[in-house]
Amino acid sequence: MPNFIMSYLDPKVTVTPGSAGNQFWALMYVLIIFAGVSVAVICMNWIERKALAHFQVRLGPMRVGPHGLLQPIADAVKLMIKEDIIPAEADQFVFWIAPMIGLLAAFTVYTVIPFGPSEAVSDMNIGILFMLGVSSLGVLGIVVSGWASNSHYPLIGALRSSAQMVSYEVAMGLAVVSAILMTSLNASGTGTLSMIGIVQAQQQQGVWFIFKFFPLGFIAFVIFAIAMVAETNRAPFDLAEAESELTAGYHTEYSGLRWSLFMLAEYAAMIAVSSIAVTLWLGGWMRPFPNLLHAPAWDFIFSLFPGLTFGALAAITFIEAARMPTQSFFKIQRIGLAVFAALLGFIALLLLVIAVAGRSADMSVAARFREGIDYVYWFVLKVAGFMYLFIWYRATWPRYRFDQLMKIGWKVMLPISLGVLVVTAIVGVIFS
Amino acid sequence: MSDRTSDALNRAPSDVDRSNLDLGTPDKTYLDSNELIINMGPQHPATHGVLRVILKLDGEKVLGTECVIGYLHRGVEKIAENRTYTMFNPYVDRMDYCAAVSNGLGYCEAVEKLMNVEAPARAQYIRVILTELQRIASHQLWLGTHALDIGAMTPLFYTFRDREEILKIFERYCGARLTTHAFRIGGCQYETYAGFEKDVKNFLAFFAPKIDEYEALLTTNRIWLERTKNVGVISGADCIALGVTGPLLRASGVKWDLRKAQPYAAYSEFDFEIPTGVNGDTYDRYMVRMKEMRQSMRIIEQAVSGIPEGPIMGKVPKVIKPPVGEIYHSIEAPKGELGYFIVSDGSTQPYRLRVRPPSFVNLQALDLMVRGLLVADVIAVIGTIDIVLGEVDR
Amino acid sequence: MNPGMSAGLNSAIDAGMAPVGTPWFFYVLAGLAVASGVAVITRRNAVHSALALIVTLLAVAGLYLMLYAPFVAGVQIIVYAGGIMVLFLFVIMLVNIDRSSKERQFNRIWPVGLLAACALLALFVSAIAKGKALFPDRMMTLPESSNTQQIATMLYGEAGKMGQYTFAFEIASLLLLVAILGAVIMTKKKI
Amino acid sequence: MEGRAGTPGAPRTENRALRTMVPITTLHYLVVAAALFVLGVIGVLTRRNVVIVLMSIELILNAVNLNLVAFSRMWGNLHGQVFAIFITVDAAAEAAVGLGILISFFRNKETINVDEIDLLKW
Repeated sequence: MPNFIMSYLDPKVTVTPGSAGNQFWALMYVLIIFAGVSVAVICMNWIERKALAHFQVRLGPMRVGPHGLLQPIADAVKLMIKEDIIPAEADQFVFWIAPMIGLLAAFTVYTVIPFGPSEAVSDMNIGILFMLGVSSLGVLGIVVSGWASNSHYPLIGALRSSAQMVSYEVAMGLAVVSAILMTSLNASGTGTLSMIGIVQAQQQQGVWFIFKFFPLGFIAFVIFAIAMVAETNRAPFDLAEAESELTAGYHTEYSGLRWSLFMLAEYAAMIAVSSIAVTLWLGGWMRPFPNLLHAPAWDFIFSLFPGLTFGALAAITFIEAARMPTQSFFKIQRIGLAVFAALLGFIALLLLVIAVAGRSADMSVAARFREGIDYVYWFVLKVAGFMYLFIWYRATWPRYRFDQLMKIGWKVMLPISLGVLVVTAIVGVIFS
Repeated sequence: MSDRTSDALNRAPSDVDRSNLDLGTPDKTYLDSNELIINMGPQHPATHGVLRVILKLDGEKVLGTECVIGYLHRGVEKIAENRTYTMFNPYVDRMDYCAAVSNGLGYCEAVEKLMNVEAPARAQYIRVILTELQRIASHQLWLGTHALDIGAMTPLFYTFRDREEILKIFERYCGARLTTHAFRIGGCQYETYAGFEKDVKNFLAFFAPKIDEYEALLTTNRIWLERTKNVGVISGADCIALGVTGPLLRASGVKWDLRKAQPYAAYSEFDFEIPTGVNGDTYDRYMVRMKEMRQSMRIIEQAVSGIPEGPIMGKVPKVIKPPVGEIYHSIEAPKGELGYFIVSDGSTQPYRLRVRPPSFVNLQALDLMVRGLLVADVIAVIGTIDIVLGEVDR
Repeated sequence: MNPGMSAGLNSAIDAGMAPVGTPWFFYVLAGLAVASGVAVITRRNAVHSALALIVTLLAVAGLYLMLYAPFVAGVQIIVYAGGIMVLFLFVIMLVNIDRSSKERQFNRIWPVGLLAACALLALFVSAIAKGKALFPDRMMTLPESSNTQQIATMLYGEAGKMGQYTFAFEIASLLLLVAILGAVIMTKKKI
Repeated sequence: MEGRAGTPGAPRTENRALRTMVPITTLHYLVVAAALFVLGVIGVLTRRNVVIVLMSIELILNAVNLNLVAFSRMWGNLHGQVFAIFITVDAAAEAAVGLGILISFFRNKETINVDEIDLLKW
């Protein structure tokens, strides 16, 4: 095997491929993350429709594949086949580039997000700054798409949603600053902007930042959680596509594949922003109580979780397959579901085997593999929690009016985040 | 576009005539007037049917509105003049199609009063039960669509699931769900089917916790409060001046409900309260309607348990020829006071039949309530007035 | 350049600067910056030139990364591309002046302007050509990993000692405050 | 095309391709900055649309920033970079005020051509 592939694989290297200067593995990580996010977006699409349906006392998609499992694929194919209409005298180039900007902004954030101490594309030492900068580029995609559609309502919708994103970006930035402030409360007195550094700071201080100086970390976290919902135009702040007012906001004139790019960008931005919240406040890839229960026995128990979760999923799918009606036309769906259950069961088995094999303390490949899986599992579990919150918000909350939304952004969130920042600083100086 | 702004826009700026600009005073009209006149409807997702509202906006604030109606005008009152009294009965259900039973009750009672015939007690009890069930169904439909306009998607599915139970009872009783044609002049057409009382009792038991579900979802919902408190405020005096009736009037603090003020059917035999609001905003109207649903359940309970035996049809001749004269009779429909003014010339067909629909009158209050609010509130206010275009246009 | 792995490499490369990544990155970014710079001043439509300016800003941010200035690159992306350009696009759309793109874009005396600019360019080139000897070829090492911390110490000082630029930094925030007030007062119709 | 960074200390004889390419010096950055500066000046002098003029000024400020950071890299200290941040702050303030003037002017005169703005008092 050529040197540059193997050089990164030996266990002694504990640096992300980007900072190890290994372009090949950096590319590998980019592809893995891109595929991972796409699969996550597809699952998110299905889960959102089903969960929203069950909130609203209905079944959600049931017809395309067993329990609507093939519905996202059907949607994707439909959107690809659908005609891609460009409105008359719209600005072709700008109309085409707008979703690209949105998508670019949503996905470049992932180069910075740490799934593990070395499982990130690159560990920039300005990680958070890069993240804030790129997420502010997303606004441009929306503004330009509104303008390029060359009609009245999308323009107003675009201006509204970009004004909303810009004002909540300020509150979000300040909440992030108070989290970074907490990283600097160590012996050396200098914090770090790099995302991996932040999680390691939480590890050293032995507390997730959401629980540090209890009310303060939590308030900053809540402000970030609200700002991130507004940043991605979701749930109570989804004013841009408020049907009852401005038809469908900035992406009214888009159709077919171009429209699906906007949806992909929205979901990717949701996952990106919640993974930043997880990294900053919920201790990124750390499993719960890493310092409290760090005996190897506990490590082993916690490393069984991935296998158990997949096992549970496999069991549920298998029961559903058994409970499906037995008429002839359901046969294919039953088989399909059973195969899916078998696949999940196989993954569960694989994870359990790795967990058991990796128990040996030496730095064998299995142990490194098991650690990697644990990191990614706990990270993804926390992000999934946030995703469910997004859906829950959408089911229960009515929509804010635009002026209320701006009032909250500037008059409530900004002062509180400033206050939290100042108080955290004071408390930090006193205690360290 | 108002002429001033439109011609200024399409004239190329380089040849802007400077004549009106004597150098001393800047042309004020440009500075502050960017009034916009936009059209909401008739095909707008939030105008509950084919209502067209012309909004005069200053930026986002509403300066004034003008409702254009008539898109659903079918000339029901003219048709009535060449239909016999019994033939016209089904037309009445098509006016306020969300509360068809109440329309039928109003019409039948008006004709009975004209002929001074009294429906038997059992028929009156059946009429009260069905009308109150219809009131709950109409309020459910209002809550679902109103919450959806303001952005809450979930109540719509809860309310429609529960409304289904009421429609099942109607279907078992008179064969139709929406345009029920449940009553006849002089009483009821159909005897109650075998399990009628049991079904109604089951519904009451089923619905009691459900209404708490709606309240749990919305009443203390921060964003719901923010979107409804102090929105579309109208005072009691303005309501009376505009002739506004029903939940709008009661939410502004005026305790006026025809079921208590001018008791008809068997309402005098039941005890129930009339919920009223305090400051007449969208939230109070929401609370008034929710309490009304609870009161309707109380009425139904008393009516079902006390339903008397006896005939269901009064002594009414086969061909109805009311004596010469005119009559105005009004009942408390879910949206407000629904009145029938019938002039009879002794023949089998009414000389003139005028309907006073509550939605039509309540819609006048839209302009007063919406002035100074934002566009998003116009939708919330239209929802809270609870208009049905079939009744507005007739 | 990965300081972590091979700190010694710097001394190995004596002549010239070891830019991050390979030299052809520089040519790509520089070419992109100049090309979109030309697009900014030649496009008829204001939104197109705004997009071109965004491309220029991002290209220059890339150049900063090559010059071991990640913090300045981050600030550039946030403040310039994310903030100021959104402001520009807002104004272009609010004031919907694309209607004016139908008229003449360049004023009548554009040759004079061009001439003056070429004279300026000649001046620059001669200055660079003559001064080539002035620039020392040895490049001091600039640790990339602690760039942010060092800027922070220069701006805010450390351990009680006032930094060199702390006073200037406070005045900059004052400048921003004045700018905000000015912009608000000018654009609000009714104060 | 990785090679170079991964081989600590070894003389870089085997990367023949890189040796011929002139390593990037500060002069390269000065040339690029000068080009951007000149483009900005052309934009300011020749364009009639005020927004494009403001954007050209942004170009000029960017060129200055690039120069500062290049010199900061050359001298190995961070004064240049700190100053670049100050210039970015100033550019933001200047853009806000410039666009403020533009909006209030457009609302009066319906035009944003530099030639039309010829009244000292509107």
